[in-house]
Amino acid sequence: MLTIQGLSYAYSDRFLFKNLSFDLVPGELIQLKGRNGSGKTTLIKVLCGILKNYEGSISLVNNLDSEGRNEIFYLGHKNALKDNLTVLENLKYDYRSDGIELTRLKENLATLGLENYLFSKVSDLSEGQKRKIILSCFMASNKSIYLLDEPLINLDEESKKIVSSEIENKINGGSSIIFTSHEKNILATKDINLDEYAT
Amino acid sequence: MNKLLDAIKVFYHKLGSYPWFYSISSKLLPIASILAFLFFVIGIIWGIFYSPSDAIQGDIYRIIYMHVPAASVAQSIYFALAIAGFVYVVWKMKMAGLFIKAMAPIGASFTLLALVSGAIWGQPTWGTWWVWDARLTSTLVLLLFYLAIIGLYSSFDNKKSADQAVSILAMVGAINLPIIKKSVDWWNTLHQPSSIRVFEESTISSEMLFPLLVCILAFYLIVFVFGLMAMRAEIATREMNKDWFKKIVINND
Amino acid sequence: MIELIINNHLHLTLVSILTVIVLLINLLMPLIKLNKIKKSLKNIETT
Amino acid sequence: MSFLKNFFSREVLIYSKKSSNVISPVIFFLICITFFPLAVSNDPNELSKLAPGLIWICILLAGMLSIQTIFKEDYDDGSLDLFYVRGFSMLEVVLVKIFVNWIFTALPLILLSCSMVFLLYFPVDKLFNLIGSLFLGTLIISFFGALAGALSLGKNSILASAIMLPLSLPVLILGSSASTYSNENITFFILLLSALLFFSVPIISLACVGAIRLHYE
Repeated sequence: MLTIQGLSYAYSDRFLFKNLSFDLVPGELIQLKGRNGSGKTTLIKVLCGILKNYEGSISLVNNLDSEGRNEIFYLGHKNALKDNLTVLENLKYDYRSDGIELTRLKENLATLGLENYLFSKVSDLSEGQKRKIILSCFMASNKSIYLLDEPLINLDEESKKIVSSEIENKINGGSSIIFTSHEKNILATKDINLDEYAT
Repeated sequence: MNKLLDAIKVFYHKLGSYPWFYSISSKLLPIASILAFLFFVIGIIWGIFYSPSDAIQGDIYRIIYMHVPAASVAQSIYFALAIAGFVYVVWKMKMAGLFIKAMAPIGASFTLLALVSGAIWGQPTWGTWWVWDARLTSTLVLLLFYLAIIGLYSSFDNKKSADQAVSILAMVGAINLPIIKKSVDWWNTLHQPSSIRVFEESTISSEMLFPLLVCILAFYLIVFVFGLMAMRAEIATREMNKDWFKKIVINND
Repeated sequence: MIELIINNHLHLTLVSILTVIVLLINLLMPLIKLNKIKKSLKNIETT
Repeated sequence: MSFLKNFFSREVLIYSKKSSNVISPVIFFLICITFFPLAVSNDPNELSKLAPGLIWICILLAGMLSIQTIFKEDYDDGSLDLFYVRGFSMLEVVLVKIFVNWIFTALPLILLSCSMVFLLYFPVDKLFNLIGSLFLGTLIISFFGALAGALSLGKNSILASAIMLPLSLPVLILGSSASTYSNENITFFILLLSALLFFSVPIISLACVGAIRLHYE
């Protein structure tokens, strides 16, 4: 359960958005919309704790453990994968996939069609394939809050379907997801258009 | 005449393909390694135990049977790298890029061997382990060129641009090395270290020369064998996900 | 035997030990690398 | 404690896979050293007088190369964002990264400077002092390099070396004078160097954490 009150974020004395308030209830899928530069990515970074100098309050309440931090799964634009390591080595040391045993990760990689790339270097893979490595971490993890920045970008149709169905399972499973995307997503229970909050 | 041309073209095309090279090298390796081992043992034993001892230096000069072959192998590997670099840049043959990557560490280790054995040999004759004379300095620079190639290769992520960069460096290095050698020689005549007599090989007698030639041949054979093995290892790393390599790995062991 | 080597053949033995070390390193590195790859490929096939 | 161990093995794996981070300081150090005999003079007793200073200058310049490799790669590919999301204490991250960077770039140089006994005719009885002061000095230099790298994450790298070199001037002075004394007396300079190290470790690592935070405003 995430409640946000009066959140505003200034970037070099220009307010990206001002007093934004909404609640994130378990089992809810919020789509962030807005034209480029309206602060969608910034909002996601603020919510997950990367950017700290915002005004207003963000509270992670009740069912999250005291730490609260590792209940959030963040999927950013940047892949955070090490190019000169192999896929398996990346998964072993990636902090999005710790606590998940390797067999589940391998299953997800197989469903996304990466089963025979386990030992190849990440630098040899295409952007889409790198994206799939992280998405397999996403599919295998069970956190309560997911903050996804353009999750379906660079993906082929078939993988898009797999990931969307996975998002749906997570929603039904009680976790809540905020994601940014340009195309309309029918599953979204609530839309937030950041242009309304722009100054 | 054009039949000959086709044969060359076929051979050239085959030389470039990894599976063909991998199977040929697995047949070639046993014979070459036995031959290399034989020559090495004969040359070393003949040189160290049976050739006459030098009038001036006694038995110390026997280091020549390891120092000179190592130095000559180090030099020729570098020029082989330069030729492979040229072949890669002009004809884009990926086997040449792989050759550079595989041979560079071998060249570096033999240059290091030549350097250290030269220093050990220099100690009794010159009184100090190291003298900044022309040959040793240019061998040190050669070692740095090898390390530069190894370092440059590993700083690239994708193999193709790594091969490209490394072949350019190998070619440029090969052009510079004689220039460096000449300038170091010229510098050496200026800074003639007065207190140390620069060691010049006196005309070597024939009983000493034959074992030396055998040793040099042995070292070249050894480098050939090591090169084959290094290239096979490099082919394995590059072709790990390809089916032809998996078939080989599965069915033959 | 050892004294014989130490007092007048020290440098020769030093160099030959060094040569053997360099040859061994160059011999073993590719073999280890090749076996590591073969082993990793094999356990992909078996899982 | 398990985070530190896990993070340490992650860093070691990343560094070991990219051998150019290890090789370039080595090449740079050796080339710097060979410049002096070629340019100045190759007379043994003159070189042995210059040796301590030369070694320290080359170690300092070689330390400059590794400034970029400490934080830049993780900043560019987004791993730093993950550390913030997972709430790791950046102090631990910074300390581990600097230490691993020291192991892979500075330690080979210290071993290499033992060979200066031959190349630069460095007097053997002073070797122990040299190695001791190098251990302390390179650690301090790595910390200053990390701070310079953290401050100039996005910017060009000339700025970073312009930050790091003035900071490590005292290290150069203390280090080179420490290694001119023979082994028996652990001199005043080595004590000063270790004092500087214990002084700079906490302060510089906190400054690094702040500097990285700067890039997340």
